[in-house]
Amino acid sequence: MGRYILKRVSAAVVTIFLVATITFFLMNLVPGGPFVSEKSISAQAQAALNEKFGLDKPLIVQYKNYMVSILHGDFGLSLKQRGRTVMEIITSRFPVSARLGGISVLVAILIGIPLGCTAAINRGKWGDNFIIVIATCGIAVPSFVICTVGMYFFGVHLGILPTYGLTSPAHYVLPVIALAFYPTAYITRLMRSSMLDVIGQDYIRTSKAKGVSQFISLFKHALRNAILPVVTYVGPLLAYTVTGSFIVEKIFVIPGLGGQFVSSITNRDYTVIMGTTICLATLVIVMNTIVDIVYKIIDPRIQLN
Amino acid sequence: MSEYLVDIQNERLSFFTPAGEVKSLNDVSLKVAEGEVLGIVGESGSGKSVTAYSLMGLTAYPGKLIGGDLYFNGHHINEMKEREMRKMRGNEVSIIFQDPMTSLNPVFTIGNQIMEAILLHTDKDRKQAHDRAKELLQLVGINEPEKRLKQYPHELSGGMRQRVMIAMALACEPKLLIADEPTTALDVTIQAQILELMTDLKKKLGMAIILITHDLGVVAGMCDRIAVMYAGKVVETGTTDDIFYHPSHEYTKGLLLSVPNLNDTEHKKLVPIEGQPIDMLNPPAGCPFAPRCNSCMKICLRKMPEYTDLGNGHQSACWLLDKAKFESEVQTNGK
Amino acid sequence: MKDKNVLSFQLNVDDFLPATDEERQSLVQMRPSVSFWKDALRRLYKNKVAMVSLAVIIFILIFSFAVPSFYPYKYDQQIQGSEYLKPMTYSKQETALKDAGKSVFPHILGTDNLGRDYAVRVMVGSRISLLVGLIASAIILIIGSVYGSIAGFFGGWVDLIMMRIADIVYTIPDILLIVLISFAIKSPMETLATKPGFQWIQTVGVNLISIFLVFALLYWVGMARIVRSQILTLKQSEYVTAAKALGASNGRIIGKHLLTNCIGTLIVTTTLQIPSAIFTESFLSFLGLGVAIPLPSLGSLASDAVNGLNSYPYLLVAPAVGISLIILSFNLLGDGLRDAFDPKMKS
Amino acid sequence: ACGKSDNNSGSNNGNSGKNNTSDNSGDGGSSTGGKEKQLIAEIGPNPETIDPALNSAVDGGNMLLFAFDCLLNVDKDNKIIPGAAEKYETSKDGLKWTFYLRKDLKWSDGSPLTAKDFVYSWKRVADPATAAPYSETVLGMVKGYDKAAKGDVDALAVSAPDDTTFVVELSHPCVYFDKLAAFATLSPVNQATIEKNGDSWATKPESYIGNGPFYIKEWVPSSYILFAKNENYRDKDSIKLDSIKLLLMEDPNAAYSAYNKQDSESPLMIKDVPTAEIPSLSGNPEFHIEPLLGTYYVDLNNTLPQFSDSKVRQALSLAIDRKYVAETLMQGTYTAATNFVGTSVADWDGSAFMANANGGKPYINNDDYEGNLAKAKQLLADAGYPDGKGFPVIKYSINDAGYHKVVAQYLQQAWKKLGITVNVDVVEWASFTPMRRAGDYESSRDGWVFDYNDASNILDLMVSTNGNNNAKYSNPAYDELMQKAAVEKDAKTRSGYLHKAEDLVMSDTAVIPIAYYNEFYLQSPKVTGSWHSPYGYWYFQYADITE
Amino acid sequence: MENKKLVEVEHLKQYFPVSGGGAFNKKVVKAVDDVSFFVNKGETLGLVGESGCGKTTTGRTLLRLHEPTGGKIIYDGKDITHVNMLPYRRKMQIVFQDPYASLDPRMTVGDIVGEAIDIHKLAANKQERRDRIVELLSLVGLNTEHANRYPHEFSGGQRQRVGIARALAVNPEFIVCDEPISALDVSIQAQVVNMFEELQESMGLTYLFIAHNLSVVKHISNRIGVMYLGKIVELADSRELTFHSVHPYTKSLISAIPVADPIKTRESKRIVLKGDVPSPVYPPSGCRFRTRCPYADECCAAQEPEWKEVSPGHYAACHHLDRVK
Ligand SMILES: Nc1ncnc2c1ncn2[C@@H]1O[C@H](COP(=O)(O)OP(=O)(O)OP(=O)(O)O)[C@@H](O)[C@H]1O
Ligand SMILES: Nc1ncnc2c1ncn2[C@@H]1O[C@H](COP(=O)(O)OP(=O)(O)OP(=O)(O)O)[C@@H](O)[C@H]1O
Ligand SMILES: [Mg+2]
Ligand SMILES: [Mg+2]
Repeated sequence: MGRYILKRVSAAVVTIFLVATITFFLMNLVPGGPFVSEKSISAQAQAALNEKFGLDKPLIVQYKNYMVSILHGDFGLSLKQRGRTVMEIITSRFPVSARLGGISVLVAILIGIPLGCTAAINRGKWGDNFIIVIATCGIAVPSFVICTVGMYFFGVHLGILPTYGLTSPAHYVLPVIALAFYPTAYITRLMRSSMLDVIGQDYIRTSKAKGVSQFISLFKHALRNAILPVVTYVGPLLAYTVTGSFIVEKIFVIPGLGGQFVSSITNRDYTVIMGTTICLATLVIVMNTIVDIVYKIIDPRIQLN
Repeated sequence: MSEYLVDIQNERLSFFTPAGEVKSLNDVSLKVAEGEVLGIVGESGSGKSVTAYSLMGLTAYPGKLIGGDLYFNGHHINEMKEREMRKMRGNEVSIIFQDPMTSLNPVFTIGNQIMEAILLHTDKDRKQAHDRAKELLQLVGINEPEKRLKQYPHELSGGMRQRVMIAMALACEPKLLIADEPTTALDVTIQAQILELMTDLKKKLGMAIILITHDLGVVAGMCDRIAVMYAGKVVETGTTDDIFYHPSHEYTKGLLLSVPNLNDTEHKKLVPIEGQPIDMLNPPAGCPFAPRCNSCMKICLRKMPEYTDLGNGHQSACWLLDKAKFESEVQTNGK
Repeated sequence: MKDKNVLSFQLNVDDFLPATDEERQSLVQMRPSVSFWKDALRRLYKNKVAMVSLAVIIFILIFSFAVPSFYPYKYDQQIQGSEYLKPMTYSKQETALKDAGKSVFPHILGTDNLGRDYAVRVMVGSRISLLVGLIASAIILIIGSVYGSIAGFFGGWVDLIMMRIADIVYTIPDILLIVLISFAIKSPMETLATKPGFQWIQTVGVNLISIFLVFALLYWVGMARIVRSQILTLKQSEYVTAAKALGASNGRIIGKHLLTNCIGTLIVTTTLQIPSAIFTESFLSFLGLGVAIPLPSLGSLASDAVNGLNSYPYLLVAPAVGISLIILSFNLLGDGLRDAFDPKMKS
Repeated sequence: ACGKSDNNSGSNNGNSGKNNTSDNSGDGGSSTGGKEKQLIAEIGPNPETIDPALNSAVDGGNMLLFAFDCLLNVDKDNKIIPGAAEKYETSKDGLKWTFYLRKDLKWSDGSPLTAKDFVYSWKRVADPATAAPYSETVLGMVKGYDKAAKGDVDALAVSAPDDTTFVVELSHPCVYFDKLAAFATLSPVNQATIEKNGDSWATKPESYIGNGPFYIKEWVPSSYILFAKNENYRDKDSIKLDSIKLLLMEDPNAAYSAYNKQDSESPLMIKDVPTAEIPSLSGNPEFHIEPLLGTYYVDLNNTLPQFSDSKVRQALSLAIDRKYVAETLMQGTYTAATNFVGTSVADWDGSAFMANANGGKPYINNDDYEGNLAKAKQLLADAGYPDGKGFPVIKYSINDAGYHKVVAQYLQQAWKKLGITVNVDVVEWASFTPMRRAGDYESSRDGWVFDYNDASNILDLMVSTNGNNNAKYSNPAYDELMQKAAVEKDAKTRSGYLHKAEDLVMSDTAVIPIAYYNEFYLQSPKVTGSWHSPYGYWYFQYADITE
Repeated sequence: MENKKLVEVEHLKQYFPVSGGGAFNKKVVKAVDDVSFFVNKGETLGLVGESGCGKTTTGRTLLRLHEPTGGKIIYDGKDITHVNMLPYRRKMQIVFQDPYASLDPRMTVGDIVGEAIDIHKLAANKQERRDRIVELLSLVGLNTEHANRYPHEFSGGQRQRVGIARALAVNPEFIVCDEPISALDVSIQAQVVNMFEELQESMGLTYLFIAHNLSVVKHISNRIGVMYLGKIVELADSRELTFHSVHPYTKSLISAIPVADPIKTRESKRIVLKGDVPSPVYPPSGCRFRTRCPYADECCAAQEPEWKEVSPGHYAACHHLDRVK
């Protein structure tokens, strides 16, 4: 296990390094720069800014300097939000996104899995069709539509839910619904099909032949096997929910990392772009590693390699 | 009620697939007495497994019992509720499946899976169930049972897994053990081990066994009686010796002839049964074996033969037997 | 059979005559030959949900590709004075015209802020969204399946390196790339657009083309992974070994045996890709990187309508329903195709 | 003499006593408590910076007004009134301005504030190392600015003869310098905290020390900023609010929903109203449309051959139905333009600049669109493009915000009437401005919001060397007029130059003015005593909430 | 029967890397470990052994479907261990165990059979190709009409015929039959076995016939090799091997075969081996059979037994040939 993690970590470092490198040059290729505003600033001031942030140096030198400072754990200063360090920005925003994303994914799992199982047991029956239709609709409605309609209906018309911020549990309801909608639907479908697969397996027949009740046969024997595809999906999903929550964050005024990521790109806030990209890449990789380990725990046949 | 442990009367079972109705069982009747070993042999797809599963109420999804009566140990299976059925499964009747590789749940330990049946059907607590599981593993000849109980199925070899399956089936000392091709997936030497083990256990525990296989060699040494199935029908039943030494159905005869004998010293050409098994979606009106039968008659194509009793419980459904009777009758009647 | 017999069986001597070979063979009915495709189609036919979805897709195709060309309004036609009309209402001028006895085609879904007929905009919007979905999926299909099959087939180091590259591509921020590409290709595209036969580039906009390019560059990873895992199992098949034993080249094995056998997966994954492409486009519209105005897409229509939800809720309904319907029907069709192509799902 | 010698930094850490910032971000703390008067408002998204020297945004400037007190202030009627300085005087030649500060001015942490702080703050603005975007605008006329901007900060002719006197010497007269002295960029900043915390001083409530009516108590980026009453403010008794909570929203829908919800968390004022909701708000007393000093216009890249002929530019200008654009497409949130400078800009004598322009007549007659169009067609034919034949396709570049797309689509339609095809190119914001500034476009949207109420602020844009001359308009006569105006100390003569300059802009159609900006916002009648200034600021300093 | 060696392997080794090993000491499965045998022209060499003992690997390595780890493969006198195989693909073919997995489900039977014709350009035009396919199908007892059907429309036995037709398409001299009958119904097996025999007679084919069913192998083969864990432990004339086997493994194998004769079964004594086949990743030292062998002693653990000729053409590798009865 230790060796495995070591191996994963070194692979991850290489991946992150390459992603960082590519992102670095990509973002510098994109026209526009961080110090652009509607009013032009003087050449001197521009030069002073460039010098201050080391943007006056040749790109390759900037790259070297950046990589070196990352190695020292220094992600630099934001170019746009003057006076803030990238680390500070990420550490203040990541927990917000992570909490929101985490809750949404949890909700998606808690609803999606039982729903998927229910559909699978009732295959071909009324309940199955009903769940499938609902789940497919869940996939089909764009999240910004859910957000705005939810906000108007529950927030403004009924006035029962707050429309912005994340200060109390009630504040979480709408954003979580908006974020969890798609994954819930997806997990339901995933769960249903993998459950159907597993139900047809010989060992489920064995468990029935032992006289195990339908319920136990399903939740003990089938679920643990059927849940594997869901685990695979949930790992990257969590990472995705953190970045992909941009629209939800914007609409519900949530100071999360997704919105920061998008705005750093539109602002050409180079250091923040790099910082968030590295952060998200790490997140993706960490999640994938966790998935692999969870996989191993769920399915003893899997060998970590 | 019946004096037999198992009494299947005129069972009909179909699978309602999108392609059409697959008539898997067409009027199947079988009886097994207590402590008796019945072998069911037949082609692949002839309905051996389906018969066995229906007895346990385990018919797979699009399948439906559409006729006949099934009795087991005094229960009328047709009328049993799922809950009662569950009490019976694994307790009074157990089953061993063909493929030990896929029949064990890969994510639970052997111990967990064996103990499940014990905990379910007895009042034993976990500790006692654990001891019983250990005992069972010893019974089926697995050494170091304590260690094995903690292992996962994939850590065991095929033969070992099949023993685990047997141990699991024996957990509650069932009255009937169904062994659905228990050795097909195994090597010859391992098959020998398992067959030996089953013979031993039968002697020790005295339960009835239904042994399903398509290998005539496997049933030869173990069974008291044999039922030969073809295309959803039992075409011949009888004692083991009757079937091997006095086969009366053309299919049984063909089957016996088409296997090479290791002890032949001459190189004899094999006599195959020509043709292909029939498509169960459109079973013919007559005898299903007719298209492949070398002595096929016109009547065979039209009508399913009735069973002819050949004495000593030896029954066979073939028009040739009727032909003999018919001819003798015609002769005696003198037209 | 008139001559009854005395026997309990009402039989006849003739019955016991040997049957001829023909008679015997006549019993062995071979099922009518069905090719793999026909078989899949037949199963698809039987799937009501999939057929309804297919019908919906065809319906949408007609409305988005055919109807706008003879619709009385054009998608970019601004009627001054007819801004923000409610569905089926008329502006003052139009009422005047009607009163004067002229026939005025109603604005079935009303008009938008520039006085453009909303119905035709929704239709053209679905056309764009569909095109985005179909083309992007096609690109993903091609790149993903080629990449995935090469990685899976050759395995070992090739696989390792190719899949690491895929990991990296998966992690690179896509918005950055979209912005970059839309700039990088801007001037070449614009020069190209002046050439005869390429005017359409101007109409659809460079942004849209860069979206396609981004799909080509980034979003194939999922498809490649799926194809790879399929190939990994398929290449163990004995028929592949058989082809090798016959001396078939690697290209032939990949093209003829492996990819054709993933076809079910390919089709299904592709149909499921269509919604995600449409989503991405609408997300980009949200960022201001969508299709060129005045061309609408369902995504841009919906994100515009979201801004006036309180006053003009009906403007959101049509594009939102449109998106949902397209995605729903492609998803359900995809499900149906999966079932149809999956030999295990015969039941 | 070094101006930053002030040694009050010793007492600078005492902020803990008053600022009492408990660090529980999120729940808004005690501020929502029963008696406390908190005004919740939305005036824009998360500010990039609230360092007075660095800010260039209107919403950021608005926040600076809460936290800082300049030498002079602007009142409800846009008159300049005393601020930190109780009075000021100007030398005869207009080159020396002396400000007399009030006694006992204090920073929000209680430490004393003196004229030296202004010296430090102004020099900091001029310092190229600070890279203040507005330094040239606000200090360009101060003597020694050129040197200071090259790094020799002490060359800037600002000085503090004593603790309450602040002297500025100009290199050339500037009639509107009083307005600059009220400009947020020139707010005094606390040297001690800046030196201690560096750039990050303006990111943390505890180090953000000001001298305005409020201080920042909490700032959750992209969520809210909480201003609390500054007990050390010179005029604290006229402050009625205990706190102001600014919601940092980006999405108009979010703001609109929050406003409509009308509960304890709802803002009482929002700046971002979804444009599509505006028609349904007309007549609503809570919906305000108020003038903003600024003009929305279209740049035609004058360096391109197709736009080099002023007839063409004029034709394109005349083909636009400005009334329709402003009143229908922009839903009355804009006012149709008839000149370049705009409506509310004051002339030398305080009268409207526009009233004195073009002999009192509008440059463009918006009431006769058909006539304009006919003239436009004629002009285009005269320029050699009858019915637009031979005229190349115009690429019109915009960024995707506000009404830009709507106007763009209207232009497609309007210019089509001249036989000209327009392709709209939506460019992502960060690339849009540099592209336009580099002249790397054909035509594009543009606009200007005034920094201070003087026509030169916008007219300067058309000077050929101006960095914001996106149209690349270059007319030596114009440059000369503007140069004369810049150094003229007689306000009336200067005004004459400016009017002539505007005449040139309009007759040459250097750019195509479309409409004047207005501010539209929703504000609850509960809020009293606040006002909105035409620079885009809301003065909540002296507001009150009445139930 | 002319005794000309058609195929010969010498010290053939095939190791597969297995996952789980470290970077330096990669673990390997010694699937085939130093195997030598030859097949004479026109004869059938049978190969039996338990699952996983390396029969398939031997067959495939022989055809260079795996690159051998060591040893030599000689075909018709030429060393083909390292040459381009394309010309030899026309001479050596293979028929697979699983009639379901070995036919591409997306191709018609005609195309499956025709693939070899396409690859080796054996037909000048479409007509010729079609004629050839029909000819091949009729050779294996299928008719023309079957050419346009897909594999899933056929029963197992018919599919296996298609597989044979595919192998015959190139007119091979040598065919590796890798358990071609074990997946078939008992009633069908005989059909296929007979067909193999008939084809051999009519076309002069040479077979390497792999199976785990010794009775079938004995029926069809001239000589039989018995494999255990990557090695051949005994090789002899088929009748010699069945009736006079000398290796303890062979003996137990023969006794383990269920005989379809109740009386004989009841009378006969099975030699039931203990335990399972060890993992080929960690084969036992010395004689690989020693862990299950009733005669094993220290000598077996220490030393690998040598290949001895017990009687002419009858070889075996065991330390205790004298003790085995
Ligand atoms: N789930 C199912 N759906 C459709 N048909 C089925 C199903 N299960 C079994 N059948 C059909 O029922 C018939 C009998 O099947 P069964 O499994 O009993 O055969 P078997 O004699 O056990 O064969 P084998 O030796 O291959 O195990 C076959 O024709 C099969 O196609
Ligand atoms: N491509 C491969 N990679 C790794 N190991 C392999 C590979 N092919 C075969 N092996 C291993 O080599 C050993 C011999 O396998 P092989 O398939 O030759 O056995 P076999 O005698 O044909 O068995 P069966 O009777 O099951 O077909 C087995 O342990 C198998 O796991
Ligand atoms: Mg079966
Ligand atoms: Mg094999």
